[in-house]
Amino acid sequence: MMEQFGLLRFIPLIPLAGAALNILFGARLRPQFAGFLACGAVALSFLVSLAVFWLLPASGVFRDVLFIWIDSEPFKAQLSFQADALTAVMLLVITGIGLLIHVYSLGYMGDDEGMTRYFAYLNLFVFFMSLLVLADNLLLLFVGWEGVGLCSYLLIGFWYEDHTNTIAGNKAFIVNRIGDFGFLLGVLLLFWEMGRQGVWTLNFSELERAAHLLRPESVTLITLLFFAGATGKSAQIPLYVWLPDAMQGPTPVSALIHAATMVTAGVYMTARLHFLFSLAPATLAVIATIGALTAFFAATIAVAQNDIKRVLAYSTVSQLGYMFLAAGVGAFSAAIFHLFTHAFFKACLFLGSGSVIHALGGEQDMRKMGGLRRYLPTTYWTYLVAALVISGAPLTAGFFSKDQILWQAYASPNGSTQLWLLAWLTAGLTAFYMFRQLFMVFHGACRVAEPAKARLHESPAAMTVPLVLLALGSIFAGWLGTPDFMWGSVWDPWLQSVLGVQEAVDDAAPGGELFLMALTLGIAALGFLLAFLLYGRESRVAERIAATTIYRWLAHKYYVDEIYDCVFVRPFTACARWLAQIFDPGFIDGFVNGVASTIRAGSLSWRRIQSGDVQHYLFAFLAGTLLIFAYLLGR
Amino acid sequence: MAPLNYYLVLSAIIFAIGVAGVVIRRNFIVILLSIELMLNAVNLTFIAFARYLGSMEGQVIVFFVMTVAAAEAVVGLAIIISIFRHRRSLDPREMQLLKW
Amino acid sequence: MSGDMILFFILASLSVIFSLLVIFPRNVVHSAMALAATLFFVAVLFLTLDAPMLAILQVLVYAGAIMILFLFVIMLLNPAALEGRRIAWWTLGSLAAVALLLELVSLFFYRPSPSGQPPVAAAFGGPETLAQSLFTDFALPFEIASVLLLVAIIGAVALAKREG
Amino acid sequence: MSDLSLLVFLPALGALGLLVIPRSRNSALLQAALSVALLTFLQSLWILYRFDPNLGEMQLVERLAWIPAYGIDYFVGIDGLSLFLVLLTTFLGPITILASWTIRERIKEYLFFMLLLETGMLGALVALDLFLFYVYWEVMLVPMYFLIGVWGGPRRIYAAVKFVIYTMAGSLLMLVGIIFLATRNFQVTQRLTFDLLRIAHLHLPYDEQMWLFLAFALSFAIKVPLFPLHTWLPDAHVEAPTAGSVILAAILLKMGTYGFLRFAIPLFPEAALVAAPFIAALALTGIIYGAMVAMMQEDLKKLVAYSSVSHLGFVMLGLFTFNLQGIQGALYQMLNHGLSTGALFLIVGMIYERRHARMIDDFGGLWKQLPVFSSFFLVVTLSSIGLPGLNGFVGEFLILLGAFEVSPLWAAVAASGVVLGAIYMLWMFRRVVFGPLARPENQRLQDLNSREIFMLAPIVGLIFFMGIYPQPFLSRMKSSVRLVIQRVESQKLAVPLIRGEASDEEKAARGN
Repeated sequence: MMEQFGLLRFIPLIPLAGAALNILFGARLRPQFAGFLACGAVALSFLVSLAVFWLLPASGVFRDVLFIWIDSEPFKAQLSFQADALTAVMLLVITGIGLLIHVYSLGYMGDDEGMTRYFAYLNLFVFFMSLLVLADNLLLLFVGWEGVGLCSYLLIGFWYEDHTNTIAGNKAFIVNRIGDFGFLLGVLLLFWEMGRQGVWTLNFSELERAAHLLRPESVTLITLLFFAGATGKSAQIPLYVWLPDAMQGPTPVSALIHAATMVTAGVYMTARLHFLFSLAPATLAVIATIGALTAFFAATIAVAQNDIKRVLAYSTVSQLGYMFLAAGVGAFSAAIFHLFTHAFFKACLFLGSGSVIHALGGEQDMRKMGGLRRYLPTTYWTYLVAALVISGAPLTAGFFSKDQILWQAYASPNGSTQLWLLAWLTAGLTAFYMFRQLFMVFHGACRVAEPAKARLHESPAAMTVPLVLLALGSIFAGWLGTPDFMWGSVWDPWLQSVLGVQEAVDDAAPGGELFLMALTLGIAALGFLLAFLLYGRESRVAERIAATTIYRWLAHKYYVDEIYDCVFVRPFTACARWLAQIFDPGFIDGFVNGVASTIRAGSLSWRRIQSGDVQHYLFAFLAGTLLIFAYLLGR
Repeated sequence: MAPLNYYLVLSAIIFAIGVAGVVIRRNFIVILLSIELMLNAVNLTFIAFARYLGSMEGQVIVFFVMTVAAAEAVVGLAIIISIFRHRRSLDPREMQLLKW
Repeated sequence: MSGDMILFFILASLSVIFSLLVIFPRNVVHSAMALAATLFFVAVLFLTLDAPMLAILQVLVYAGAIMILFLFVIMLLNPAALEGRRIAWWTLGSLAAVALLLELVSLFFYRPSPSGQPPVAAAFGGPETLAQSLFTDFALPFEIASVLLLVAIIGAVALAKREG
Repeated sequence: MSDLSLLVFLPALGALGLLVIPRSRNSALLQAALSVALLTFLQSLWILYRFDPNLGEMQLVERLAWIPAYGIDYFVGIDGLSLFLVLLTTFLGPITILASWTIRERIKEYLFFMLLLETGMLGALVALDLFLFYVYWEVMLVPMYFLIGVWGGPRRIYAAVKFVIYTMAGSLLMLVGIIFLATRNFQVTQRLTFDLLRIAHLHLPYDEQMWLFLAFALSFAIKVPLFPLHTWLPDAHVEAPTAGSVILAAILLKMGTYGFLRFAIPLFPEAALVAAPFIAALALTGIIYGAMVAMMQEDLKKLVAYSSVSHLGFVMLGLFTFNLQGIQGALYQMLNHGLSTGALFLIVGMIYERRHARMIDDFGGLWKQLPVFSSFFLVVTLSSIGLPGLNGFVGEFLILLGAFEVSPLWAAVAASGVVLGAIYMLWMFRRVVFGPLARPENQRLQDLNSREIFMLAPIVGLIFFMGIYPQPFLSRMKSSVRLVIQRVESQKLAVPLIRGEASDEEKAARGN
């Protein structure tokens, strides 16, 4: 059921207009005004999204066609938007959490000289992100896909005077491009494979109707290529390396882009193309495995980080791994549900850490914090709530969404015990590193150096109000999707219109799910306890652990960056350098110049006969005349 | 009356002598003189043909050749003077700027 | 051998001798004087070919005016240095000239030459007939020749003028 | 005089008009040249208005006998292949004159050559007579030679001579090819003509086609430049004055690809089909190679020059897919490259004027001092790396789409060029614009003045427009591209025969 809904286009266009106004006229306005303009734009966009959400009929789709974008028969892509249940949820996350983070930024970035630029980028991001979820075809989705990458690049390097920031930005963009390489090839392969079946389209609804025509092996290849794109955007193994570095950006950016929205684009894309992915069991297996491995792997790294934001960054990678695990076992609805809840608690965590950093005047090393609970009470309480949620404390959002994933990983036809085991261990690690962080930052003795300590203060209301709202959201958002043995899920039916009915889990006895829940709670509690023992009290154990080899490995992130540097970056640049400095000037241009200099050398020896003596020329002239006469005579 | 060929051979001899002078002598003035010699040889040919063909055109041409020769001599001598002023020499081997 | 032929051979040998005298002497003045003599003998040859007007012009303009100009220049410059003579170069040049001569002569004898001269009107080669041709058929070239002379004069003045 | 001829000769007439303005009056000269260029642009808009988008054939043709004894006509016309290249040329005309505003020495001659160059380029784009085309083709060389050789950098003579001789060496072979074609045509039809449309009807045997194709292709490939014939380009770009670099990159290089599309492919379709894999291989090598070499350049202009090698590799790849997406994409990419690389050279020129330095290491942290400059730079950089939503993406995507149909491998290799493009452009951008503003020389730089903004703003506007709404461009190209494809398609059956793979029956069938 398609319905024209002309308001859709305003969801992306209003933030775009906000960004354009700020870019074009921002220099002449007061910086504060730029912030209000940006917030206003996102607020309007949020209102329209709410309207869409409210008005969207069950299993209905809103459409809004603008114009034909590219037409090169048989290829045709329209600039048109569509909103179904999945999109509506994503829109709420993007504009809703986006609005909170915009407001938060008013406080956080209040005294930054680049505020106009900051808000322009942020609005631009909302534009691209909503474009991504509203797109009704793959190519337009790709516009949003790369567009958010651009904003991420710009915002990571927002404080451009520091090289580490801009290098991190470049890394993010380039690693994403590598993923997009796969994505783009996937689009091309899908287009021509569909075309071979007589269906020339990239439109989602048309693709869904024709998906069954594809040959199984090409579906597998197509979906694998798409997933390659997702590993870049959503920071999965092997392309996750950019996300921890991306924390160089302003903290609200980390919250919005690198936790709540952009990095989940890969999950969204997988869900959007669920009809293709579910046709490719091999791909699903790959996704599930990579998701579970990433979740576990990133969590182990997170336990040994000392930078407050890096812990959260690896935590994000880990949680994204959960989402892909869910998608990989075919539980797309669970994946989106976790995306939704994760957006709340991870945004809350990041904004909380931002509040801490703000209070400390830019300090990010947790070893130089401690005991901040007294100085930042609101931040502390919201942080505590979010940490509980992410660790899966009962009846919070994280509890419901994570348990759904664990249950599906175990019980779904695509699931397995191994996957569940990895996810289960990750749950324990999550609780451990989150509370390790909480204890290091907020409890214990205050290790803040003196001048900064005197200025410690709670953040302004513009920052605390979003924190509180997000903390509340983290608790209650999960109640939309409780297991069947409680009041059941309103979430799954809502998304069923898009994602289709989930295959019933064979062993549907609630006992199994309850048992797994208990196990998960147990390991999370264990993690909490361990964190408390090691970091919650004044003890020397932590220092001894920090000296172990394994800890050093973890702290250096298994040296993955160094390995990539040695295996890919260095050989490649060495090769490029050889081409640029030796091969091109020496061989190719050398050949060209060699031809020239050979001719030149020949000419140099021949030019000697031009003696300059006019009588020599005359003699030559005479000789020529003689020869001509001789020829005439001899004829 | 001498046959035409006699005149032609005579003019060829004078012409060849002029050519030899132009090629051999290393003195601009002698070269110029030799050129006059060659011109005269040609003039003789023209006049001989004019007589044997009974046509005035040959003589008219000779008239023009004389005009041109006068102009050539004047300009040539002026150039020689100019060169001599700069170089203090009349040897063509000294004027080799136009080589290579 | 008729008187005409004897006259021709005398004039011919004289002009060849003086031609050679143009190119051999080291002294430029001698060369110039020899050229003047050659021009004179050639003028006489013109007379034997019924070209009296041109013969007169040859003596007046050529042997007279132009040769005087040469002598003036020679005296003006008074070139002191005498050229060195290299045997090889002289031999080469002379051989080439002789070869040219031989080739030219054999070209002339390629075809049999017309013998005897056709009769011509009494006025042939006189001032009237020459003028007749010059001012009718060749009026335009005549005018151009006058321009040429003018240009040559201006050119010579410009070239020979001392700068400054 | 028809509209097209007026368009072609307007700049040349303007150039003659400049001669009467005294050389001391710099600003009058500049203003006159600018108005001529603007008039030419207006005239080209009029042509755009008169252009019938549904027609694939030549439009607005004009034919006058020029050298009737040899069947050479003054024959011009425009179609979907040349329309936008003409517009690009006239569009960049005023911008390049504005870019020359700061030139002080011999401004009169400079502007004279600039306008003459515009006539040469426009003429080559609309010429439909092979001889006329060749004349314009060579006419383009002369002003460029002087622009580089007189107003260029320290090694300008070397660069100018290399440019001219390299290009000339190729084009002489093309001249031989043109003469051969005309005589061949005369033998067959008993009519001596250099008319492209007539000669196109000539069906040549395969081996003759191949030789002629090679002659034409060499000339065009040098101009493109196709790897490995590219080494004149960095030298010429580095030494040329800003406006010269802009024209060189934006339009002169397109003459090579345009030549392939207008002459080499339609005239010798069988040969083109057989050569396609080889040319595609060279194009792909060029994409990767250009990108890798660009990455390691220290000189901004050289970097942009090598990036052109990479981008033009895309265009060549698109042309030799022989499908609608590929060729449309290639045509579109020609325009994109003209805009984005042209703008990049303008930007490098602007910074060079301020700082008299072009090395990447001389800069850093420019954003702080030059925010407007840096913002323009950013947009142009993003356009150059093909960010979706900007023009570069549309072209690259269509080319990849076309290439994928022919060979997924081609598309994969080309797509990796997209990744490399991001690497070298962003790396350069980071080193120039980001980082601390360390050097004291850079701390006194002035941001763009209104003249410079006026130069860049139209380009950036088009970059956005072409990325968001490419349809007006694509639809006008479509019919003409179709005709080219039909011509090649009609020869596709013949290709197995050439390769000796056809069965005897097929040979017999063809024989009849």
